[in-house]
Amino acid sequence: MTLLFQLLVNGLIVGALYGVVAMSFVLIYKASRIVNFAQGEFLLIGAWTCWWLLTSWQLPFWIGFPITLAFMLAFGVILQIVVLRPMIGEPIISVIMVTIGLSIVFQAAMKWMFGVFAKPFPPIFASPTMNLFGLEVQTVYVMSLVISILIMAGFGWFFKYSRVGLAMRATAFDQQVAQSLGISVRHMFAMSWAISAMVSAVAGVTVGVVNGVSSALSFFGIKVFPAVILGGLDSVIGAVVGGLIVGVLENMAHYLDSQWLNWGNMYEIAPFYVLIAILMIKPYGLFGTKDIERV
Amino acid sequence: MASVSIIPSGDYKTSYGSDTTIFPTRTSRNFAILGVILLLACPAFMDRYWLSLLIQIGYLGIAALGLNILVGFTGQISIGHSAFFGFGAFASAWASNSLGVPVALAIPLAGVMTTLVGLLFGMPAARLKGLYLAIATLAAQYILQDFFARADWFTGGTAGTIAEPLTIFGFAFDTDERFFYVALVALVVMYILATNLMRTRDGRALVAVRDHYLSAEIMGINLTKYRTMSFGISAFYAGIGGALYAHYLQFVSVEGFTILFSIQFLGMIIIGGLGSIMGTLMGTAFMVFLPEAMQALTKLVSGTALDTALNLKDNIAFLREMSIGLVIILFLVFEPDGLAHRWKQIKAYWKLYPFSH
Amino acid sequence: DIPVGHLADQSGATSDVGVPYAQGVADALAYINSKGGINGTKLAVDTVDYGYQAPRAISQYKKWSSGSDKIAALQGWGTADTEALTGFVGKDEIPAYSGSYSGHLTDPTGKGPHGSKPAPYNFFYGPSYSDALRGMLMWAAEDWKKQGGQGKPKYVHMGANHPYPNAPKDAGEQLAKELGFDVLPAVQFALTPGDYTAQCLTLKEAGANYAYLGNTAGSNISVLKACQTVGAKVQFMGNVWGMDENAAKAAGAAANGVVFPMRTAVTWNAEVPGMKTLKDISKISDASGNAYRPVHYMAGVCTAFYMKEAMDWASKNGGVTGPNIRKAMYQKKDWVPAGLEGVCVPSTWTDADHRGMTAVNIYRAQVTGDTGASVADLVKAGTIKLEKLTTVDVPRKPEWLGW
Amino acid sequence: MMLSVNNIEVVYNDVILVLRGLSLEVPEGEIVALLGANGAGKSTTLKAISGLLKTEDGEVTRGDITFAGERINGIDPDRIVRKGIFQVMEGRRIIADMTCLENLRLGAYTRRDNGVKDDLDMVFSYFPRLKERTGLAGYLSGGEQQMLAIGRAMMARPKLILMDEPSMGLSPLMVKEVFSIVQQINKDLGVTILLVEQNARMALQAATRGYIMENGKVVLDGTAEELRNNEDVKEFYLGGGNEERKSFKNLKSFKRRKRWI
Amino acid sequence: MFEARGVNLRFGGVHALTDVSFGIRKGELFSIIGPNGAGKTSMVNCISGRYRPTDGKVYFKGRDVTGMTPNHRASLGIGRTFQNLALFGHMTVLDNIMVGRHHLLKNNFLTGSLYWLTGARKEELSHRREVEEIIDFLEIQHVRKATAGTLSYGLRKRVELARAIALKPDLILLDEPMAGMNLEEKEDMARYIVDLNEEFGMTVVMIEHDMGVVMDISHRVMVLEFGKKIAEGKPEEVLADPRVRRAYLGEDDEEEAPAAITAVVPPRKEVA
Ligand SMILES: Nc1ncnc2c1ncn2[C@@H]1O[C@H](COP(=O)(O)OP(=O)(O)OP(=O)(O)O)[C@@H](O)[C@H]1O
Ligand SMILES: Nc1ncnc2c1ncn2[C@@H]1O[C@H](COP(=O)(O)OP(=O)(O)OP(=O)(O)O)[C@@H](O)[C@H]1O
Ligand SMILES: [Mg+2]
Ligand SMILES: [Mg+2]
Repeated sequence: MTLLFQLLVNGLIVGALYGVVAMSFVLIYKASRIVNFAQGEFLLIGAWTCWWLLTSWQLPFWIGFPITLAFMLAFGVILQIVVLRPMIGEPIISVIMVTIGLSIVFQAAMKWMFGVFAKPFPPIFASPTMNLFGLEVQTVYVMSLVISILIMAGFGWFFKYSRVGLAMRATAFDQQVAQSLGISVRHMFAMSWAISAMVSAVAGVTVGVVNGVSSALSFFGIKVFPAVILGGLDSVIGAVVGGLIVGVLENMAHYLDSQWLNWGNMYEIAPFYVLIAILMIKPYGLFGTKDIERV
Repeated sequence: MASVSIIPSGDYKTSYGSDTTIFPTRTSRNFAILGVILLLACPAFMDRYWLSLLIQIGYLGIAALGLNILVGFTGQISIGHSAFFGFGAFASAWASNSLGVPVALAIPLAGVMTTLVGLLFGMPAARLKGLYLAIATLAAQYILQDFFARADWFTGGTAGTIAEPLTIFGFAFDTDERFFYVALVALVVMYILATNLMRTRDGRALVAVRDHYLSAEIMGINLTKYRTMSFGISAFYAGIGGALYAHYLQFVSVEGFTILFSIQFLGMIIIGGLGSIMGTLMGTAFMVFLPEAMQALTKLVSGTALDTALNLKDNIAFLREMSIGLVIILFLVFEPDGLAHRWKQIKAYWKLYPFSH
Repeated sequence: DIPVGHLADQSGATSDVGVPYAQGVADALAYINSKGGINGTKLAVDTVDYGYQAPRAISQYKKWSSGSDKIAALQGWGTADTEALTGFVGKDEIPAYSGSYSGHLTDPTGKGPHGSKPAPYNFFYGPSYSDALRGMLMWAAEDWKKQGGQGKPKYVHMGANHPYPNAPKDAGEQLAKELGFDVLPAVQFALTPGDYTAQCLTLKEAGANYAYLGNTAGSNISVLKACQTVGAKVQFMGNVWGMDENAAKAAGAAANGVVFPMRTAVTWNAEVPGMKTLKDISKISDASGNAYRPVHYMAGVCTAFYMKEAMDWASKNGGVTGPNIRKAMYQKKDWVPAGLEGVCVPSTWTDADHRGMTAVNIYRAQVTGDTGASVADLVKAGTIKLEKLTTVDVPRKPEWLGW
Repeated sequence: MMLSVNNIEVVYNDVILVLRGLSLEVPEGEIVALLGANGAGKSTTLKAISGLLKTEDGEVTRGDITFAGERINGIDPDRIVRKGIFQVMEGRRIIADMTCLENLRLGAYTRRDNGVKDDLDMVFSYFPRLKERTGLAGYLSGGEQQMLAIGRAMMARPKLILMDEPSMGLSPLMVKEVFSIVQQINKDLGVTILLVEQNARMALQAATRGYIMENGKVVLDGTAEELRNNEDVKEFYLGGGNEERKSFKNLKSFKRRKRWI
Repeated sequence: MFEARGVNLRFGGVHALTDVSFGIRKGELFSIIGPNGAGKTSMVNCISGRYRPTDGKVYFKGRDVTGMTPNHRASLGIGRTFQNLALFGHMTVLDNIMVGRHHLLKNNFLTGSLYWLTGARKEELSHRREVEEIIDFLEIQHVRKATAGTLSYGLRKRVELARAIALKPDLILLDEPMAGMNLEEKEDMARYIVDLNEEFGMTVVMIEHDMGVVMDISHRVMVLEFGKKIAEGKPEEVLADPRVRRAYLGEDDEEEAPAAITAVVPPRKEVA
């Protein structure tokens, strides 16, 4: 029983992390209908940047981390200007392919710059782990949990009520119409990429602190797809809920597996089975907006 | 009124039959035939390296065509294509190893088996659209990969399985020179089948579903049927491609069929041109040649002044990877509609030359 | 010239170990050339990074194996590509030295009791994954007694459901049973870093004592760290690719105490006669001579030198062709390439048994303190220490051939 | 002159020439009607002005467009909106997955003043139906969507509105309403309007000037008065010359087509 | 031919249709008119199967088709066009129209792929011939090979009509076929519709806002307002109905439009 409970807690904590990454997908999707396959590399870039600031510059975490976020903001804007701007108005799928190209480039560039070996983060918190409901968890997970809740609340408001949030949604719906309303599609895209890159960096640093930074970290990008879809592609809250569900699901599946099934990798596969099941009941995920079907 | 159709001038069709041929003009038809003849002669003057690349284009091109039917023609994105490709590979090996089916029959049989799997995983297509469906296919990718690693009886488990070379009447197609013909024939046949499909009823229905599924339904098209069917057809092509791959390499291992491979398939059709049959082939060739070209290029760079100036040495591999990514990006920035589109424009340009407007 | 193909993973998924290994191979081959090559004939080495993508490896292989400058031998790398090329190298008679140590590659005739595909032209230097695990299990059984453990020790196999981690799974579990272990159901974790707290919690709950980590370093580190956090007290046993100086640095204190097999007899700072040659080889790519070379580099050098000696023999006995190189590999018993005494472990190949080495050197990683500095400094300061525990002689049982 | 289009040429996809030297002028404070057959290039003209051609792979290859003395071709559409030109696109193009209110608020996206709230009330007083529909705009009926599209343009408070077939799909009552609103916007808010219409009768009643285009060129222009009295226009755009309107039922199966060129 | 009995349609709180009953006789040209948002399109959607009534039943050729899928209804002989264009944008005009033949064609993915061997070619060509006749009839020969998405609005409407005709329907539903057309084109369209009705013998249901057209060509007219049927009958009777005049046309005759304009515009608030 305690094992089950500990797994549950762990699921929630890891799920919150998935939620953060999922949110960064949703941000870009909401403004541009693009699924960013380079999201995992964003995590990686954020993690390496922070690592570099902390080790080479010996900055304390509370300075290095904000600088990382600022850098990622700028990075998102620049990336948008250089690569994605020329793609405005082009078929979405081509843009998605471009993000795949970007992921190849970044993956190689990161290895070039930082090498192929995993590198540990210097110790950040006075106590690297803390006890949460009887489970020892990494302090940094708790930090990301708090940050993700803040971010989620912020974006929930942003898309519902702010002028720019509305404009982003309009851009996603139809770029031509958005332009006709005086919305600068470029600005919207730049903004969404910048914010998304920043949010990814939070996740990247978290994972990096726990496991050390290495290129393989970018795998997170694909790993959270089920979470994104479960919640609904265009729902910020959905992303977080989806992340939590996947996190808990993984852990529960593992419990089931280790206690009775002995399949071995239920924790990896179960989210996908559940994903299909949920989608069959709710084709737009739990919180996604339905397409309007009218003739 | 401005007519927007670009039909070669001086090309008047006298019957509807001649207006629905695969090749719009006699010249293009002759060129195609000439091309095939040239290809037939390839083994005579090409070394194994080039042949192996062409063979790769062959089996990958068949599978990619399947994906294009699904994504390009029916508008359903799949990021699980390599799993179907893998299923075809295992199925064919299994049929010939365990059931004793001759390889020549095992290949189409594998196609049919993969079709069934495709139909199974295509079932969500009845309800899901767009990226939701895409991620459901991602689930198919992982579920199938897991199956490959587990189903010892079928795949040999994680150890993998061997596949016998294709033998017809005692003649084994076990070298690149010989297998080249197998790949070529399969490619031509599969492409002709697809071309025919797309100009007849069910092919049109698939495209109609993509362009406007609501009105397609009102035109009498059964959405569920066609959405699922498209998965079946796509899986069939993947299965055939995979089976050819198995009997070419003569060994199949789970490791080969990852999501990265699926994404490469997507790359082939996007770069080639969604919804274009010949574009698929061009895109496949692009994706096969690109790493090779970059490899050759880096070879040239290494040891030169540039190398020492940039202090590449150990890092040239990364430079190459980056340039592969960059070429894809640049390509799409300049030609987002794919090679087929560019090809069409070039043709249109020359047709209308010097009156390019 | 003698054309030699060298497949390396410098940019792909396994580059963390692929880079030092490939560097070892490349430096050794360059060194051989600088010393006059094979009886005066230079090696024409073509090093190609295939990014751990099997199709690229295959097309590259086709390039090498066709035309007039067909390679005489291949220095290969990973599981997928080695498997895929096995049939081809057999047919083309090109000896392939790989970094994939799957047991079934050790059966050149395919007549072994486990009926794997014959792999007459595949060689590797080091114990097979299975033999290495057998060795560690034998050590573990001893260790359990020494620690005064009560009852049956519990053993668990961990890793992804992939060919590479799975290669020694059955062999290990079977031997564990024979040795009196209680074999728990295998625990899986993906090949990528992630959160493996759940796995560690169940290990803890099940009370596992010895666990084999079948994956590569990246994901192993995640497991080590997670288990440290939740306080699972398990003796981890890594595999050849799963633990090295870099992994110990990345995992920090979590790597402390992990045991793992090593292919060479010593690590970089050891004082054995062969180290002199090795230091010279290292200067090929590091003129300063200060670089610290991890274990994989040394294994790469040994692998290249076994090929070199075989070529030496072949050039004197009918020419440097594939079949001759293969034959050359069978000429000596318990041999170490000249100049690498004390570094490479004596090995023996026969035309019926490609288990070059069955003596398993077992090391333990010791990590004390912060691992922020460079590997060289950490090793010098003694923060990271790879300490030899013992050498276990795994019996060369015929029924274990190809398994 | 508020807007003048000088001899422009528009090409789609680098090959399809649609406008072939079109010129027109819109004086400040007036309503100018642009009439023409299907496919003549009316919508293309408007998109050329508002800069929206780019997203359709179209390009102005010759000539220039000036707004308030400033050359605006080649400028991004969002900047053109900021300069005070707002296009109501053909086919309504409302944002289906937002509510009416959100659509209207987006209309005012470029505005920074705080009159937005008052203007919302103004739009709702013109179109009370929109206030009642609180669901997503995508579920509105065709006519309701048209109202929303016009309301959205009003929210932007532009200097010049380009309207592409505002009466399309509206009931006769609504058509009258829309035209009166168009006139009112023009009169009260002083907005200049370039109106593309098929309903020539209404358009020429509301407008002060008119252009008739065919095949990418202007073939006839003049004050609304002149055009209303032009025989050809009467016959082909207003229906019937001097005699009674002919019945749709009894049309001959062959027809003479009017082409100016 | 067709009958609706007590059809109700609700979307959440919106009552798009409330208890609408009517019948259409074979060979009739039946118009539905009404203010915007009255539920005309919704009614047509109920006939073609896009919407399923929340309550009530629809019958076609004496069969209860209420629960039938749209594609099934198409094969029974219901064809339609759409208010907001719904062509297959990336297909050629020809292919668009050929899609209309879907339920009449027999070949499938197997026989189609084997084109020459299975008679698929022959079948396709014979249908192509008929499609060409429709193309001739609607005078769209010149855009036959053009991509539908690049056509101008009016032409697209015509292609839509062609596609619907290709279905060989017994009942054809036209949702505002003349919206966005100038007089000349309306005349053309009216002529096509009359021909369809009289010469091809199709029963036509048409939604249209142009009263001239409705008056001239339809046999019977139904008026909807706020989802309720408020009148049905001969065109001139219906138009004489004061409720219709008030709700739909505006009280005054359209000739005196300018006067009417000022009457209907609500008092405007002072805006800064
Ligand atoms: N995106 C495009 N690509 C290619 N051709 C186009 C495109 N848009 C319009 N055209 C062509 O340009 C011509 C003019 O189109 P436009 O839409 O401007 O006509 P219009 O006068 O607005 O007609 P309507 O009254 O039917 O709306 C048409 O022949 C059309 O086929
Ligand atoms: N799918 C739907 N979901 C919610 N509301 C809908 C839906 N379809 C229609 N409605 C509502 O039903 C009402 C009737 O719509 P309908 O489209 O039938 O009107 P209409 O008579 O065709 O009007 P118009 O002449 O403007 O096209 C409208 O108020 C519309 O908002
Ligand atoms: Mg238009
Ligand atoms: Mg309607």
